[in-house]
Amino acid sequence: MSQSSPFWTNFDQVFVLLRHWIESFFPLWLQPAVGTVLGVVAIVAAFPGIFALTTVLERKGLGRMQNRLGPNRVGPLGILQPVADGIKSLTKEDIVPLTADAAVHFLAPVVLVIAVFLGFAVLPIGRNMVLANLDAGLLFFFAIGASTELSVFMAGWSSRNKYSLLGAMRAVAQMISYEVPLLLSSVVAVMIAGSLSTVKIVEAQSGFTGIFPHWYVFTPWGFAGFALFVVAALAETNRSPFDLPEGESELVAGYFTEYSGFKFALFFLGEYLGMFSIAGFAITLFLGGWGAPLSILGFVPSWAWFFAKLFCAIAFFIWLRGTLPRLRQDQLMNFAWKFMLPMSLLNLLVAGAWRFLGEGWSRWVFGSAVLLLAYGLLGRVLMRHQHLGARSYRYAD
Amino acid sequence: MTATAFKTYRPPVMEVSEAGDELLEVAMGPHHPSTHGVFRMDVALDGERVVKLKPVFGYLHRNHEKIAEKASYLASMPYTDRLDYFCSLTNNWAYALAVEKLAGLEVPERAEYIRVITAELTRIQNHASAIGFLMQEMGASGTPLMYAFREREKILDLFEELTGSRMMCNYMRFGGCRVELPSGWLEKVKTVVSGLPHFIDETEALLTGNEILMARSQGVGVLKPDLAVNAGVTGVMLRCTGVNYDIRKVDHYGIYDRFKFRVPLGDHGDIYDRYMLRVLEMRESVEILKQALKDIPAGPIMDPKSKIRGFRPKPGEAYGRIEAPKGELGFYLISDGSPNPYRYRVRPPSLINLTILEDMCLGQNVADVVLIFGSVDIVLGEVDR
Amino acid sequence: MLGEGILKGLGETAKNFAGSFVSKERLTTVQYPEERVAPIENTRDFPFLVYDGDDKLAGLRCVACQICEKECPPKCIYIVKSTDKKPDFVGKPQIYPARFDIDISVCMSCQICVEVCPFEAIKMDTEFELSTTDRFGGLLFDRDHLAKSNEHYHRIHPTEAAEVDARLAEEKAKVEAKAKAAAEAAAAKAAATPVAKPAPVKESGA
Amino acid sequence: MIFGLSVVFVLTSILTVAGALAAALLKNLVHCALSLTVTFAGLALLYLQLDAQFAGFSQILVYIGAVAILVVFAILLTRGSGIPEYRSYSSSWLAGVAIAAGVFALLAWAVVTSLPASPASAAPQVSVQQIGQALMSGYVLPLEIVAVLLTVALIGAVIVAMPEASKGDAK
Repeated sequence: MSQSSPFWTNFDQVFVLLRHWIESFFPLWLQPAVGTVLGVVAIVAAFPGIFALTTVLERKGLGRMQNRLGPNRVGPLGILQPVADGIKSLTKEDIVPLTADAAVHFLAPVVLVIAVFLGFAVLPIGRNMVLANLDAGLLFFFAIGASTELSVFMAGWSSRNKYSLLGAMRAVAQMISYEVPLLLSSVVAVMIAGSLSTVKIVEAQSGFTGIFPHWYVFTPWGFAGFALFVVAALAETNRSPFDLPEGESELVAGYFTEYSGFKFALFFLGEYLGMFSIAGFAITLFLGGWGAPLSILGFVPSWAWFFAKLFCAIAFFIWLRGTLPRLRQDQLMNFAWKFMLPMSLLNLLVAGAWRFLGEGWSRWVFGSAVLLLAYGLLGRVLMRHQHLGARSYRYAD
Repeated sequence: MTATAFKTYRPPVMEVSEAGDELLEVAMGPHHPSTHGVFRMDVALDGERVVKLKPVFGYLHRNHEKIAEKASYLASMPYTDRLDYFCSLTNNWAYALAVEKLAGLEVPERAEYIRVITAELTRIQNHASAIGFLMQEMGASGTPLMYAFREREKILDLFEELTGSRMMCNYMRFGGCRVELPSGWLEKVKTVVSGLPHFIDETEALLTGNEILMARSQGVGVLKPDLAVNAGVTGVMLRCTGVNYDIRKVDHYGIYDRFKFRVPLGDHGDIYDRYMLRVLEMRESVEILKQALKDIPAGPIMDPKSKIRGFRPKPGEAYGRIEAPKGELGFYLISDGSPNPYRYRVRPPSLINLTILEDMCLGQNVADVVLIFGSVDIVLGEVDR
Repeated sequence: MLGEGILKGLGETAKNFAGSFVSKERLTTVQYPEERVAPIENTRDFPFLVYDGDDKLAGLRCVACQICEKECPPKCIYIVKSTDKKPDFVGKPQIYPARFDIDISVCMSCQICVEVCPFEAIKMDTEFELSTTDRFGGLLFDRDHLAKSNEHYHRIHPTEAAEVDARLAEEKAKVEAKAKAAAEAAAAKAAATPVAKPAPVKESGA
Repeated sequence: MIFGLSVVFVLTSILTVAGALAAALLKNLVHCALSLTVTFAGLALLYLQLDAQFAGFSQILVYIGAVAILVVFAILLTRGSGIPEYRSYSSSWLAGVAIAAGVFALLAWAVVTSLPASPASAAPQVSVQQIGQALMSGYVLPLEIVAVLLTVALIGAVIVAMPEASKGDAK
């Protein structure tokens, strides 16, 4: 550990020390409870803050990509735009349709936000800065992630509106079919790290050879797993090429058509927090969690690296949203079952082979050869099967 | 409907399909975010697939043709801007062409060149916007649309400098053009035209190879050549099915014979072909513009014989048509010698291209209905008149 | 390879994103109220009546011939002729409009009225910030609100105004030359006939 | 500590029982399905209290994540989501109660007799690693059989849905 001097470790552990300092004021038997409450308060404050920032960054980023400025009227450079949006969503009338099923209509956003916040419990934000160091942390995250579909269904069904019902059915079908590749692509990291606990997975990637870190993404199966995980994450949180459920051009606003005011803002919050938590897990599993990208940069605190990577992930999400058109429902399903699933199964095979082939270049060649071959073949078969491809055009004589 | 009765309200179901399961009737529009203006489609869905589609339009009917019968020939000219409000200059040209045929006026050389230059500029900005709107429906959150609008703004500024207004140009007169080119205008056109190939390359790089675009548009909303010809479809929609019919080559109107340009043809007749053909036509228009700008002569811009007021063409009828960006735009006029036409009929390419919307949408996915409708590239001002 | 086109597209947006910080070409936003685009000379918004000199009514070029009222496609001009006459720019007494209203909520700024006006009396303005809270009276401009000086015309449409002034000056010169010729002829005739009985007047030049 | 049980345990068990009762008694089918999900959540909490983390999380993943959605989809696809018109109490409710009491008595007897004489020793600390080892060593046969069973069920479902799909394309 290059940063041996106490200052760097203190700076790195500043939040942990802060927590211990506050805990010291309380009687001994109360301290663990206070510790967790502080952790929860930190998470509930930090991530919605990032959500507010992301809404501005998203609109400004999309604007910049489209040769125009993003919002810049509210506050300097438009920074206070989320405050304006927040006040707007709070003061807007909360209309509940007459035929809607009031109880379920109200519960849907609540369940969504609770489920998403629970997902942050096992996310390692910095060196020994994780709210609950569970032995099966990853399994907990996927279990909680699976329950968000229920809230989407509740929203769609309870509004008794055929658009939102269609939107909800689509969203649930999409989330279920992308859950499988999401889990399988993360199993790869678990196999090599040997544990389901997120903290152990990050520690397994913390070593350096020369100045390059041992991140899983720099191995053939790691890169394939990361790519599959990110694509499945996009579909899981209904983002960019897969944002079908709220495809404005077809079904008005998908499952949250009948929501307005603060409930709509809750859905919005739920979607973004889902995006952060799944991006956080992509970072934990493949990008070395809070590890520094280069050994010489070790002095920078661990939580700073985590949030830097998180913002890079957010920028990537925005970048995709600004560029790619949307996939249709059946193509989306085909892509999940006919491309993502076989690739992730194959990735498991390659990871297994990686572990048993032992050190040396042979496993690198084998891994990357198999994956590239599969990617090329599957890609061509998928495109050929639906006879898609570039076309040449003739001119009238 | 009392509140309690309303509670047991079930959405209206049109009828039961042969398979026995209920059809879900969805009305898309007239305020649907993707329709180009006010247009409604009553779509009956069997699950996700379209079983029946009834287009309903007329929300923007302004009685243009009846008003034209009561107004002088000149008074209808500004109203032609409002037909296809994306391409006002080609509308003007079509109307002027019809009246010139009716009254037997000759258009001086320079005016002919100005007409070709303004028409081709209009074609480029229309195709760019059409592609932009199509991508917007596909969900690309406006990026291609914003690039298209960036170029369109440059072209509209040129129109504003020439005619005084960006979209409502009212520039052509019977027998020539209204205003001489302002000094330095041709240089500005040259700079804009030289920037266009870069824009087209940028759009192609962003979209042509995009696998998602291919997946969403290849093989979707296919139009057969025979159906297209029988339905009277014209323009890009017709050429996508492989039928070689471009009025600039067929009718030889204006001075298009002097320019060397090619007419791209598609083979599949689906949405991807319509997108690609619009891109290729933009490239051809750039070629035409380069040639026209190179050898535009000096000289008068108005036929001396044409009169502004008290214009009374001799009795008779005439049909003038041009290759507007949306298809064959024609004006059929009957004159009875009085200052206002006896009959004034517009052949709207948007409306006629729209008649086969149902045939293209049957069996397709509901998400594709919006795309197919967008790929036809219609403007409601022209459909409803 | 699957995904190749998508990567190329991503590269394109990245280029635009980076470009927007660097080149003006990639950032086309004009912050409207603070920044304004340079006014384009030929722009036309709503018509206005031109008057020479500084008195709105005396210098008004319009002679209430109502051609524009007849030719206006949406019929948004309303003219009431005056009973008395006032001298126009050449000195000939002409009728002037007692009332000249344009309902700019109906007007579509098609400038047909400018085209058909034989007296260069009505031109197109470039003023577009005309939104008012009053829905009816606010958008019905009367003669005084419409009348603007020739200098204003020169400011907004310099080249066109110059041509118009040239044409008017030349017309004025022609009329004065004719008047001078008529005056000389009359003077010569008066000088020639005081001796003999005034023959029946059969002037050809009048 | 309410009559010998921890507060948290009492709360979760009340939650679970309430969810189960609601699932049985509510009129609207979708409400029943949602209250069933509450029961699953209650069960998961009970597992977690007994320090069976793996069991708790897989309960959430499998039941709340998949089975609940399955139940809800089934209700929707069979058009059962409307408000039923008929009375929900069938006439022969007496027989129902009797059968329920009998089943309850049987279960209660089984639970009571299986209680160990002395209070249970500390629950063995089982890590996910050991579960994995056990699955792959001792119980590999049942695991494979279950895997085959699931695949067969999957393929069966696809085949059952196939005629409907193929006829649709035939149009």
